[in-house]
Amino acid sequence: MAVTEEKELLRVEQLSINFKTEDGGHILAVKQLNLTIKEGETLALVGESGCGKSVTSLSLMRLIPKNAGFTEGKILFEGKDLNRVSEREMRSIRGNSMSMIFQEPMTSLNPVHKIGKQIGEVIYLHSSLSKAQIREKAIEMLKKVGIPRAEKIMDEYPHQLSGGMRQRVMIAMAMACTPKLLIADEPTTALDVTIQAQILELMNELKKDFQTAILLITHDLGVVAEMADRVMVMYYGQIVEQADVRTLLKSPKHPYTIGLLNSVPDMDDESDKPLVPIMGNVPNLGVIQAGCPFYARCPQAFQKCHLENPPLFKLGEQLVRCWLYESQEVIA
Amino acid sequence: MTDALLDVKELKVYFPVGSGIFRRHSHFVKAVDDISFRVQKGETLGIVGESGCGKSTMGRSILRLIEPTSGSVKFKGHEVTALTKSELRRLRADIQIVFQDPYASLNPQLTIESILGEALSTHQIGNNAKERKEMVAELLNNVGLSPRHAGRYPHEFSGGQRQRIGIARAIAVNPALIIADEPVSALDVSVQAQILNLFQHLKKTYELTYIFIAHDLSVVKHVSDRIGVMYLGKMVELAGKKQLFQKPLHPYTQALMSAIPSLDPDVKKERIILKGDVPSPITPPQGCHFHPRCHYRMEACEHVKPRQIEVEPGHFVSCHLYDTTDNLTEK
Amino acid sequence: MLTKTETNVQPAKWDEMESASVSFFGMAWKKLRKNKGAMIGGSILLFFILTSVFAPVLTHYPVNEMRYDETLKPPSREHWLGTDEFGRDIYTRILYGGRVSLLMGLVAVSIAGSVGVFLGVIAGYYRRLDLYIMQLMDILLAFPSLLMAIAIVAVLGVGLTNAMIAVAISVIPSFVRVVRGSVLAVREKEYIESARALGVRDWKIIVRHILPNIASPIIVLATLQFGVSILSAAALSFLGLGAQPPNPEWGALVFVGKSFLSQAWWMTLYPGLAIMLVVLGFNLLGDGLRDALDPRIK
Amino acid sequence: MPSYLLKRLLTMGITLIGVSLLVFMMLHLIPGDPVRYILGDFATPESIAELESRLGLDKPLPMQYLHYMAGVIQGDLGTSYVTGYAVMEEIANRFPITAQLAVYSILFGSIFGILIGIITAMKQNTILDQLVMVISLIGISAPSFWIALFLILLFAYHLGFFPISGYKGFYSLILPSITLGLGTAGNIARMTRSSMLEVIKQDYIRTAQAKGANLYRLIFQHSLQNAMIPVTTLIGLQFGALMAGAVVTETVFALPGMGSLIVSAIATRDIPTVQGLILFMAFLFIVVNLLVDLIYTKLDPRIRYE
Amino acid sequence: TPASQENPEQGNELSKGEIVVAVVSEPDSLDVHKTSSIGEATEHLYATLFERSENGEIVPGLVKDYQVADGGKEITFNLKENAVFHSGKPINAEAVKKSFERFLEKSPFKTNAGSISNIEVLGEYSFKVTWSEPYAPFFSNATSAYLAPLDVSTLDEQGEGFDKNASAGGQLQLTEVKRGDSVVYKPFEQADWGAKGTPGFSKVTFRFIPDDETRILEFKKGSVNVLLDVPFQYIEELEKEPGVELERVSDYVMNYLGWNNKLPIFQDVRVRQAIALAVDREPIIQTALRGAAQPVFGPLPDVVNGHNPAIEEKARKKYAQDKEKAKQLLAEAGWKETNGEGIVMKDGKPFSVEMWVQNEPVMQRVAQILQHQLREVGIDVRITVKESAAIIEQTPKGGHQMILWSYGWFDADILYFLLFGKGKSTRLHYEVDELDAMLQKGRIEMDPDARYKIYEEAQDFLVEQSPWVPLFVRESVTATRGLKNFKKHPISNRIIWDDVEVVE
Ligand SMILES: Nc1ncnc2c1ncn2[C@@H]1O[C@H](COP(=O)(O)OP(=O)(O)OP(=O)(O)O)[C@@H](O)[C@H]1O
Ligand SMILES: Nc1ncnc2c1ncn2[C@@H]1O[C@H](COP(=O)(O)OP(=O)(O)OP(=O)(O)O)[C@@H](O)[C@H]1O
Ligand SMILES: [Mg+2]
Ligand SMILES: [Mg+2]
Repeated sequence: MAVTEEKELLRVEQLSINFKTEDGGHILAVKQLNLTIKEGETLALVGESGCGKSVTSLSLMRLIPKNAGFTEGKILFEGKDLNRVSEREMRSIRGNSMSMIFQEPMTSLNPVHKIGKQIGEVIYLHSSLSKAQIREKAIEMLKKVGIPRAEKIMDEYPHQLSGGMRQRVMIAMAMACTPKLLIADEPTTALDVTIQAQILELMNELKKDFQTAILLITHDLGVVAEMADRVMVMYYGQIVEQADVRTLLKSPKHPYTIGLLNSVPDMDDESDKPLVPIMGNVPNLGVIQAGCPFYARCPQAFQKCHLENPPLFKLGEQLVRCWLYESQEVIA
Repeated sequence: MTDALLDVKELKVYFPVGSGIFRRHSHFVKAVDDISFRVQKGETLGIVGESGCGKSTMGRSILRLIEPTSGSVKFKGHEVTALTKSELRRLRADIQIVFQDPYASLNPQLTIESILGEALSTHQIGNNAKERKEMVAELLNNVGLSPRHAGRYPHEFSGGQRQRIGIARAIAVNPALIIADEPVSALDVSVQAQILNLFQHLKKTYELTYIFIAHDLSVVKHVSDRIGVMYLGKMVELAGKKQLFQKPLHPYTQALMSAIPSLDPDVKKERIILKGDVPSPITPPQGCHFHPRCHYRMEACEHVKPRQIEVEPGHFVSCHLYDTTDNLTEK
Repeated sequence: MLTKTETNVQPAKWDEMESASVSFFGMAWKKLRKNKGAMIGGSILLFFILTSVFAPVLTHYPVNEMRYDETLKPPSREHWLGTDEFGRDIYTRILYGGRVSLLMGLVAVSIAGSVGVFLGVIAGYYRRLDLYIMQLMDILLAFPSLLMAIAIVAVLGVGLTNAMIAVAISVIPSFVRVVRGSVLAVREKEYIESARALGVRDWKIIVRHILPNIASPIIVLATLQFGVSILSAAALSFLGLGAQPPNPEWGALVFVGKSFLSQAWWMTLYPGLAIMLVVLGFNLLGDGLRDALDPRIK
Repeated sequence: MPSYLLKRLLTMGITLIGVSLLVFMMLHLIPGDPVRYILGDFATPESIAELESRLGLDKPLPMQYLHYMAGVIQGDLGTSYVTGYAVMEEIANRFPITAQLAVYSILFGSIFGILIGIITAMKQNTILDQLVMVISLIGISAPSFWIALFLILLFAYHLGFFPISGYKGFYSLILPSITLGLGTAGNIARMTRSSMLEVIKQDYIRTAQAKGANLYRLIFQHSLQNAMIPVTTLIGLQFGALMAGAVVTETVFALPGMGSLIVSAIATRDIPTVQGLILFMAFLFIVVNLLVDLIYTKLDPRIRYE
Repeated sequence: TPASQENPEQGNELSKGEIVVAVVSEPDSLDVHKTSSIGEATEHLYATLFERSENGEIVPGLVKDYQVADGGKEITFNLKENAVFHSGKPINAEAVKKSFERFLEKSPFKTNAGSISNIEVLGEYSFKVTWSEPYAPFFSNATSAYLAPLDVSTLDEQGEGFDKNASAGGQLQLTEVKRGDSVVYKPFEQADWGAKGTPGFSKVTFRFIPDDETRILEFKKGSVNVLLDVPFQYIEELEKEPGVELERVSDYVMNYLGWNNKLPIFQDVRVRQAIALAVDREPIIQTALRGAAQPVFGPLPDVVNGHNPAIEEKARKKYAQDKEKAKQLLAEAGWKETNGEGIVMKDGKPFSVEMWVQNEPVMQRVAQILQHQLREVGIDVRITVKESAAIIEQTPKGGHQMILWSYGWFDADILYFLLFGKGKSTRLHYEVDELDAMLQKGRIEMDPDARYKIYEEAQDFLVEQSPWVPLFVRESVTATRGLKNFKKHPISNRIIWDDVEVVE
């Protein structure tokens, strides 16, 4: 393993993801993104729809279709550059030491195969267990994610399960080979709050049991507050702010993060003060422009903002991409 | 109590399961099962509940977009369920609906102008095309869009903007009541706040009454005066916002509130994690629909349907815990 | 909406789109233009449409003139595609035959399309009638289509018009199915519901909201059925039930030419090729349209 | 499930009655009177009347229909006016050939179509994809009698691999089956391709990839079964097209099947034969599509017939 | 497996002594009492009562001799004494009587036996038939298989099942019927095999191949050795093929252009003559039939009893194509002006008629040429293809205008019972008392010479009145390969099996 500080699991350097568009142009969906995850840590990636969260997570698994786009930069997982390894080796990592659960539990399971077969497959692919052992292991996993009647569920089809159950199955599948890193792409967005609470609790338990690091992608700041150790805020394919969860929620620096927090109606806030939304809309990635992508929506923007895209400035442990903090140290 | 703007009594909407030439149905989805409530002029009634509990169905059946199976809906004193087709068409200027999916709720083939223009011409608002054009411009202004966009097609707008157009269409006919069916669920947080503010703003401007449906309790809390909590076709609790949040009575409401993650990482609240999932409305549990997931389950809950009880003025709950008339042992 | 625009460099504003407004079909056309297959298909069709329209300009032979000294001549400079058993110029007959074959497809598809759309919309929108209409369609579908056409021609009499009707009737069920399916899907869309919530009348909902939104599958199907119709019409002519002599309908040309296969292959090859190319053109165009009009592929 | 089957059988009955009514009406609307046709040039008013009453054609139409249907219910499709054979017997004679033809061409069409569909979907937008798709489009676009002639000339006449015409066992059905199956293959290939491409976009394929499945598994374990669902419908519907296509193919290859019989029966106004054949073909079509629906439940567990 | 049983290369090879005849269509039924058409595949199963010699005379078949009595109302027939059915049973008076009775009960063509009132068996081989009135065409009709005796004893109780157990007296004995595919025969040794006495082949298969090209290819490939009715466009090609013999005989079916004479436009004899004058048979024969036909101008072609060369010659002179004369006659009849397209008009209406044609390529070609020729004299013809069943039904009702049709019969009585008899003129609707009287007389005149005289008169009348345009008689071309002494009867067109030999 490379000599890095305190058990670093994943290090992403200068990741850029490019998509070909229909009219022959390109979309830079992710721009020079840096990221590290330590073992056992939960890193949350927040941002609005289309800002590049899913694409980032897919690129870690190297699951972005080759014909649709290409990625640049280094993805060091346990010291290996995933952009360099063979497809075969990559396959042995997927589902094994790095696994993933998706937003849509309704469509992420194959409707024509039984649950048992789908969980069994991942075990089959990454172990040399016998059929009976695989089944046993799958049942064990189902029990672990809190599914009652696990034996029976094994022989049922996805459509016979509720959304919450399916998401548990997805988690069981992802955890079956005790991965080092679990990427969870909006795992609870499609679920009801009471079910979300169940799933979040489950994830926390599993994390403790398996010492798995989690890359949690979400747009719900409540979930972030609940789960994350560290948070990265993404906007328009870039990291705009990064800090530990407490700092970020208590003293956000970037106007976008501030706006985001002001937009959420707070349950625990008893006063009836109106929300302060961010104006305008989420920008379209196709439009190339020079300045800060948040410029048009930013209440504090000034002339420099639309001329030049700011770099990340460092305020202690907190990183902010905003000209307001120009006086601080530049790190990227 | 003054006459309510809307008075819903014992509303039931059942959907037959499976269909065929025999038309003999033994199974029904009891999407809305015996719900009663009133809405006063000028107030916002929020409705929360988990997916599939019948919120949309209830909203639609008030407008008779879905025909109610039984029950009564009185709007401004008129029985809606008894209206003829043409009377119903007139009613529709008075009650409007805003939908959840901003992508599906606008006809992709029509320009914004013709979408809004249709609303106006259907109810003979505005005397001629020119007048309507001006009205469309004004509507767009009022929902925060530029009138220059009138000639564009829906796909050229973002989700938030589309939702604004949907709202403009609803207010175009000067309704008294707007049923908003999860109008912000599909939007990003930052945009969601814009739309919520727009709703508040329009309410003042047009003196509107809302039934505001959402599954997100914090959103409902933000906009509503009173809140109804639904579970599996039933209204389990109905109370003023303050009452409900300070003193949630129904175990489900309590669980719902505790399930919402707090924005403050330091607040670790006492969480009630419910077991299991919402059961299928085709085969709802006997007795109280909530009993399989309830922490306070009693013997009676498994057999006896709870009545709606007004525990304190304006605070209704359907739970055996609060039913003092039957001699059930309290926990 | 925003205030800070005092600089001389005009910044991009995210909430205001400066591009000209394009309708759904405008976008589809853009996409279609980039679809190679569709463009090739379209060009083939355009070629045949133009050649049949301008037939009199493109040839100096009359279609039906017989020249007994010129029979069964192979392709040559005078007769590009050879002559038939009466000394008629094949090239000329194919040009004129294009009018018949293309018209035949057009009429058959128009009839089937309008009836199919009507019934499909009724079945999809007024669910009460659905069962009956679909039962009727099942009956038509269970009736082998070419046999249906043969039987209809037998009832109505042999001839071009009747062949068109026969082909049309045999194509109706596929239109009804597709239209009904699309109506069912569109009907559930919230914009239909909001039109109903506004009190818009049923027929207006159908005309303004449903029909334009099911236009894509109908157009695609119509294009594909065009090809099918031309083929069925040709098969009818092949069985002697379609176009009448001396009508140069392509199927009839192939049919006649077939009897001279070993001495005058050009009599059957070229009209057969024409049929194949046109049907191919329609299929390519249809496939392209399917991609271009598919709202999911944004 | 049993009640579903019962319901299906009932609608099947309605469809068949509908078909029978339709054929019956058509046949009686067709100009050309069977009696006149049989008696030909020697018809006299007396002989016409006599034959009409012998064939029961003098009775009112509804009576004739009811009489016919009463027979059908007892398994009697009547007797040919022209040949004097029982229609059932004729069908029994001819059905095996048409059935074999249909089955072989469906097999041919499905195997080739599905293979081509998978390959082209995998190689989407490559030269190979476009080439193969254009070839299969040609298969759809070329008139079948044209293909038949070409196949006969090349493989039977010049190369002598197969008999030219007539029924002499499996061997003699190869060319006709290819003729018929070519269009089917093209249609199935296109459907398989687009269906595969559709399935590949689905979230569960991404899930499978995330599990570490390789391409082979992705195609055969995760996509194929899902992709086959619309293809199966198409195969069912193609069956109807094949029956109709058999008319031309059987004529060209001089095969004694149902298709060629029906053409001559229509020409000779042999009402019972036409009626019987069409009813039988409709019956087959419905049964095949019922089977397809049952196969669905195997392919897609979400579909349950209650 | 099928592949090993039938080596595909040899799959089409014929077995020793086998003759395979390719035929276009399958007979409805082998039972002549039931079928409405008898073709090559059926007729050889039967031995007929009378036969036709090669020059057209009626000669004894199964009937050795006969005596006419009571002015033709009674005829006593004596059968040859050693003829047997395929079942081995003798063809005696009793058997013939039974067969006749079944014919009279079942056959749609029973009128072709005349109005028989009684059949009486006089001895083992002798029987007497009584008619209610004399019927002169009987002998001629009795040369066809319709009246041939079949073995009633092999039928079941309902008198059915002939196809399954066929037994008659012909040279070919049925061995197998494959419906829709073929009929297989073997030579019947006990039949009359002429001078040689034994058949020169061991098996005859009639294969039904509807498609022309397929039929030709089968022949060219050698899996068929007799190709009947060679499509005309293939004659030249087959002539060049080594080892192929072409047998060409004149067909007896006459093709004519007819019309509904009841319609007002055809009332004027000048119009009818003009149409006849507009027609040039030469291009029709050369182009549509590739030369394989004989033009006919008179009402009866030369194979028919009653044909008269003088009449033919007269008609040929009278109706040789003359467009000018045709136009002139039309003008005289009032069709003077022409419209913009060159169509003649009368009372402001153009001369435009619809012509019904059968769904057969050759006739469609003929129709196109006729259309072309009539247009040159200013008559507009629209071609409508109709199924023959529809034509047969609708023409008696007069639903047609013009029709391209044909008839084939050996006796001049055809002029009465199909063409011009009162109430029988189903296609032409030309019913004139004068003509009818002549034709009626011809039916009952038992003396041949007197009878032909009557028909001469009638034909003369027809030539003058021109109620139709006789066109041509086709040549029936048969291609054979690997056969010796293959011949067809010059008049009846049947294959003469007597001397045919398969060359190995
Ligand atoms: N296959 C692709 N081809 C072209 N563009 C793509 C492709 N996949 C994603 N993109 C683009 O990349 C951008 C980032 O998408 P991504 O799915 O990562 O967003 P996200 O942050 O996950 O949003 P959401 O919250 O909606 O899931 C989007 O603008 C999208 O249009
Ligand atoms: N047309 C219908 N036919 C049959 N069942 C229906 C129909 N519409 C709704 N249902 C059922 O009725 C129940 C209530 O549905 P409804 O859409 O009202 O729920 P909801 O509370 O709005 O859910 P969501 O939050 O998902 O929008 C669900 O179980 C649903 O499946
Ligand atoms: Mg995403
Ligand atoms: Mg809803």
